Amino acid sequence: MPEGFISNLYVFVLAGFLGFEVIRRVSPLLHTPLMALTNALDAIVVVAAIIIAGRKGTALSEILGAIAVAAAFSNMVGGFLITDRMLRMFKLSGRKKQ
Amino acid sequence: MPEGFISNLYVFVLAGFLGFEVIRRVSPLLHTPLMALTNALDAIVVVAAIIIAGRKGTALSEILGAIAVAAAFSNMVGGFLITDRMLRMFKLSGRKKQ
Amino acid sequence: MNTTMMHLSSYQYLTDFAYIIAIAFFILSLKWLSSPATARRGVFVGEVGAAIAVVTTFFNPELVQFKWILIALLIGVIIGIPLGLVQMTAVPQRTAMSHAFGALAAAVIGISEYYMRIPHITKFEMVEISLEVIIGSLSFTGSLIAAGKLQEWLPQRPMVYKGQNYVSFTVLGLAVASMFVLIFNPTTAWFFPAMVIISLIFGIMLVTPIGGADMPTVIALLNSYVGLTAALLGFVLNQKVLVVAGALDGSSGFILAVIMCKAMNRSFTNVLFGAFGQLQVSAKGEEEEKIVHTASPEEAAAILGAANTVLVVPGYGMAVAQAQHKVKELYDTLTKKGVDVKFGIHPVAGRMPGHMNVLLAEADVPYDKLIEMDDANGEMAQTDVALIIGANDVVNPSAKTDQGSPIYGMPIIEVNNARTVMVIKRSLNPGFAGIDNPLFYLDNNLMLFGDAKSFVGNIVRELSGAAVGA
Amino acid sequence: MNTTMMHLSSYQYLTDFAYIIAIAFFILSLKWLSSPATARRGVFVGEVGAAIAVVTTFFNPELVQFKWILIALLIGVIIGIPLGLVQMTAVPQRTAMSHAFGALAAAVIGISEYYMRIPHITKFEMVEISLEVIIGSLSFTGSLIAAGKLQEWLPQRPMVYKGQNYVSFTVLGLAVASMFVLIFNPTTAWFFPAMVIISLIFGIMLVTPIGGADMPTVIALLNSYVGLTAALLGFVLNQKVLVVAGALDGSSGFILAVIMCKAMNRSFTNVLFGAFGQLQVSAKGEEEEKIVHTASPEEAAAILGAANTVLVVPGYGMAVAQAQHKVKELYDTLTKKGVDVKFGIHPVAGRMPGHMNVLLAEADVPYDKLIEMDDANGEMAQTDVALIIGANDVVNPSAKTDQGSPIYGMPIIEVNNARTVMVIKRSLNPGFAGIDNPLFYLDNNLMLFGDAKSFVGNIVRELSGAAVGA
Ligand SMILES: NC(=O)c1ccc[n+]([C@@H]2O[C@H](COP(=O)([O-])OP(=O)(O)OC[C@H]3O[C@@H](n4cnc5c(N)ncnc54)[C@H](OP(=O)(O)O)[C@@H]3O)[C@@H](O)[C@H]2O)c1
Ligand SMILES: NC(=O)c1ccc[n+]([C@@H]2O[C@H](COP(=O)([O-])OP(=O)(O)OC[C@H]3O[C@@H](n4cnc5c(N)ncnc54)[C@H](OP(=O)(O)O)[C@@H]3O)[C@@H](O)[C@H]2O)c1
Repeated sequence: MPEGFISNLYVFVLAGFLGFEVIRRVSPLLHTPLMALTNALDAIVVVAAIIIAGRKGTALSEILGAIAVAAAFSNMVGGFLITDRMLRMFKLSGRKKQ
Repeated sequence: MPEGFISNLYVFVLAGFLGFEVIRRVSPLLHTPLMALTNALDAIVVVAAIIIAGRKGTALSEILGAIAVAAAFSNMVGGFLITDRMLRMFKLSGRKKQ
Repeated sequence: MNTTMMHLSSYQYLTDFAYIIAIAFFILSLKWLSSPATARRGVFVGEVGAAIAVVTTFFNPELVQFKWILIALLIGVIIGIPLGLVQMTAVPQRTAMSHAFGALAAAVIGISEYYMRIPHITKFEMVEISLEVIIGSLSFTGSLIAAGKLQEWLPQRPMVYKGQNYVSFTVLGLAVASMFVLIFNPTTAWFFPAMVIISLIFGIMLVTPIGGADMPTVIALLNSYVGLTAALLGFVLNQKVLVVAGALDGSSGFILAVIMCKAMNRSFTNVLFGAFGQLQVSAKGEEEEKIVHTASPEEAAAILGAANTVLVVPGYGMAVAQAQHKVKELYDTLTKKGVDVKFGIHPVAGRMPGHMNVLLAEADVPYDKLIEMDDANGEMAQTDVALIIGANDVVNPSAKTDQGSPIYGMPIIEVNNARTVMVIKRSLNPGFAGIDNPLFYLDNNLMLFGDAKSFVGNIVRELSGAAVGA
Repeated sequence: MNTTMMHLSSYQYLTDFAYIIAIAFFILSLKWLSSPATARRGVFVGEVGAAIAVVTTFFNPELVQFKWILIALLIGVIIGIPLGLVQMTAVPQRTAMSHAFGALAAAVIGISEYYMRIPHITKFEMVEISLEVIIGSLSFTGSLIAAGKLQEWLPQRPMVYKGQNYVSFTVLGLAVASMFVLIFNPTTAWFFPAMVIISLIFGIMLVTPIGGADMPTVIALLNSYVGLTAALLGFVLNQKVLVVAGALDGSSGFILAVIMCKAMNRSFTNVLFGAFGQLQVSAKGEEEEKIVHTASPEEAAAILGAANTVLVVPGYGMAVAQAQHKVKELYDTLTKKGVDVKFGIHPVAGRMPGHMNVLLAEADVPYDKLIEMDDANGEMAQTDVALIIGANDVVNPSAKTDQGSPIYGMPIIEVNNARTVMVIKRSLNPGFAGIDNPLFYLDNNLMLFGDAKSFVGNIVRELSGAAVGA
């Protein structure tokens, strides 16, 4: 088995449980921003893409890497942007304050 | 840094967050059994103790290992036992059923 | 050489710590999203986490060229900003597009890793890479089709033919077969591109037959596939930050899909292979003459103005008509008159989870006035008027009463228990589920026929006119 | 040699998977503990997880002798079973003992690792091992002292002298200094045992000055230290199952300690270094003649029998008097008469979190009758009689009204808002916080002086006698 497989499995199991616990608590009010935000967070694959694109490799790997960087980074930028835009719209009524 | 340190750190951070999320939801009704159960689960150090006690080593390490096995295993046995005893006592009133 | 090694290893610790911090920030980000009060802080902390991870990566000593990276990042910004600025009504297709991008990024990295590693690739690595590339590729094309349907570039209706499921699964079988060939002979080179292409085709075949209205569930499922792909990529590259982010993303999509299915009282299998909305055997046999009461904007305005408590139940029609701003005007006018107005939000009202909340928030309706289905039902007996705006299935009482109905068992907002019910829609036509709604024929129900935006506008004019006149 | 290697590596995969399954089961176990309906399933799945992990470990090819292991396991069973069968009233000291065992196990493994690894030990390993051994050792002796205080083998009162905190921290400083010596010269051998002994002494010094009544918070904190020790041991041994179990245990102890501190409106620092309950500057200056109303068991029985709704608020006195079974009889008698009886449970009533719940559950009071503080306060206005049984601080209204009170700001069960209040205790003496309770002098309050068990017994007899007589 490749290096780190078991520790990756631990991490996967724990993060899966954690995601389940945390996301179950997200208010249904915010399910649309939730989808946008998890998209932006998932775009962290850009860090792997940067290395593929920039390290010594074949022309193919550089091109594929650059495609991955562009695709992932557009998700990161767009995802955070739209999440924040949506959340800015949620306001309390004048009377109540939290 | 020793082997696995970083992956252990990942695991620690994730398990810490997860513990926080899960335990925060435990009903105050069950805080006493909770203490007993986490004690029993923590007694999983017995698996490390077994190896220390049983592998080729010095007399010191065998003795220390055996002490650790006895201490941890008594926690495991006693902890599960008392948790179950306590939980068996919690009953609903006749009328309601869940 | 030795200095590079040193350089590499101390850099390695730096990244490891930076990535762990990023992950902790990501988790906090999702935790803080649990309530609107802390949600923006959540986005901020997520951005900081992502920035830390990206910036640290730039100092990786393995990087030998930056030109392509910078150009690609620039392209990412150029695509990303418009994708972040789309109209709220375009959010479903935007989400589908971002799944496509996410899947694309993960899939091409997997492909590149394959070509970097052959011929020295273990069986185990080959399994990981193949699974990653198969799921990534099918999610890519599947998401594109979903986006196309939602944008109405592709036909929304389910497109099915006989034996379709068999054909689809044969195609998937081919992809898996290629994987097995590759595991034992990783260098039988054309099998790899074949596997990729077959997976791309399978993604198209998976989503095309599903009706446009089922796309939200499909998108949530694709979301979980994209997360799974990222996590698998983390296994391939031994990058735990990807494993965690992928697992979080994947569980999010999965949970949303489960919530939607539960709220529709349907199973995953039924959504994916049921071609819902296609063969509606509507029980039109017993077509009796049913009486429908209607009302004009003036009458509706009078009824609303006289009420103490009003529950507005918005649905897909409000989104289609872009009526949310007019609805906000109605809310303001009634509130000023001392009427207590609340909005009852069904979990699957509209065409994506949280759809109504976002639209109403966009129109500045305060979010503490948006209440969930169960709370709305609890207050129904004290509700004078339930005003349904472009909703249909989510208030269909046959979900409670008619065992034969395809939506039987789906939880609904029980507006029929309010004193008076008014329904704004253009006709008696069915909604998404394609079934008749007995609510429309109840004695305490008034139909307000018309486009949601203009009808609500007319009510507001009447109410304000009356106020000015008075 | 090669076969052993093979053997080792395939065994390694087996354990890794077994431990991951164990961890998943542990997490489910804690998740299911969230409600009484699923809690026993939680214990079962935890047991299965632990069994899987332990059994798998037995097949470790590194193991060369089993005799000591089996003897030690047997000793573990012999000690563990009685520890699992203690009386419910002895649970606090039992918990302290099990922390001591947990800390002992982790500490001695750390010590053994040190002697196995020297002289080939890196600085980093030395840091890990030293921290593990220091925290484990101080938790061991600290927990023993806590157990001794709770069992009343040691004096319960806080034992303090001037400058104590300085002395304690000097001792801790010595332990840390030994650690630094060891990091740079791991083989300066006597420094290691010195560090262990100093840590053991520090544990004693840490807990001895704290009053017996503060032990529950101390126990919860020690719980989190024990968890931390196990997690650190996981780092030392590169055993992720220990890291996870330790982190879960540690966060549990920490959360319970936070809950207790919040419910007492005190800080960690105050609990650990405040020597609470020692210097009570009771504001007895303005000693005016206050009127106390009392009542006999007959009168109390008549009032209870005439009530529609009764809220029982149990406290530490019920535990001391072992009155829970009599309380259950009272519950049965009143319920049979048609009186609605509920129990209002304050989060820190008694001397450990959940104390009252366990005692009442032991006496077969159904748990849906046990309601939390906030719910109890919500229903207080509709409560005819609030019957306080051996509680004091948790119903002290000066927490709400008297800014100068040491418990000011602590949330309480506001029994003073019930129509009639009755308090069973032996005298007007203060409770844990050592302060006077203005509740006792209110006009709607009746003191029922006597031991909780016998007084409740008398009420029950009166009520049944009356029933038989009628
Ligand atoms: N939210 C989700 O995540 C999600 C996901 C998957 C599926 N779904 C499904 O989508 C449905 C949502 O229910 P719903 O009640 O919101 O919508 P619906 O049942 O689809 O009904 C929408 C109604 O709006 C009316 N309408 C359309 N355009 C209008 C306009 N311009 N002005 C006024 N009315 C207009 C239509 O009637 P006329 O044609 O007569 O005007 C239609 O009956 C459910 O069946 C749900 O299961 C939702
Ligand atoms: N639960 C926890 O986790 C925890 C942790 C740390 C600290 N604490 C503290 O402990 C206190 C708990 O409050 P509490 O109201 O439960 O208890 P309390 O304030 O300590 O009062 C208990 C009362 O019970 C009475 N009592 C003792 N023996 C009795 C007997 N045999 N029969 C009848 N009455 C008897 C005593 O009065 P007489 O002497 O007049 O009979 C005493 O005033 C709080 O101050 C809390 O902060 C709790």
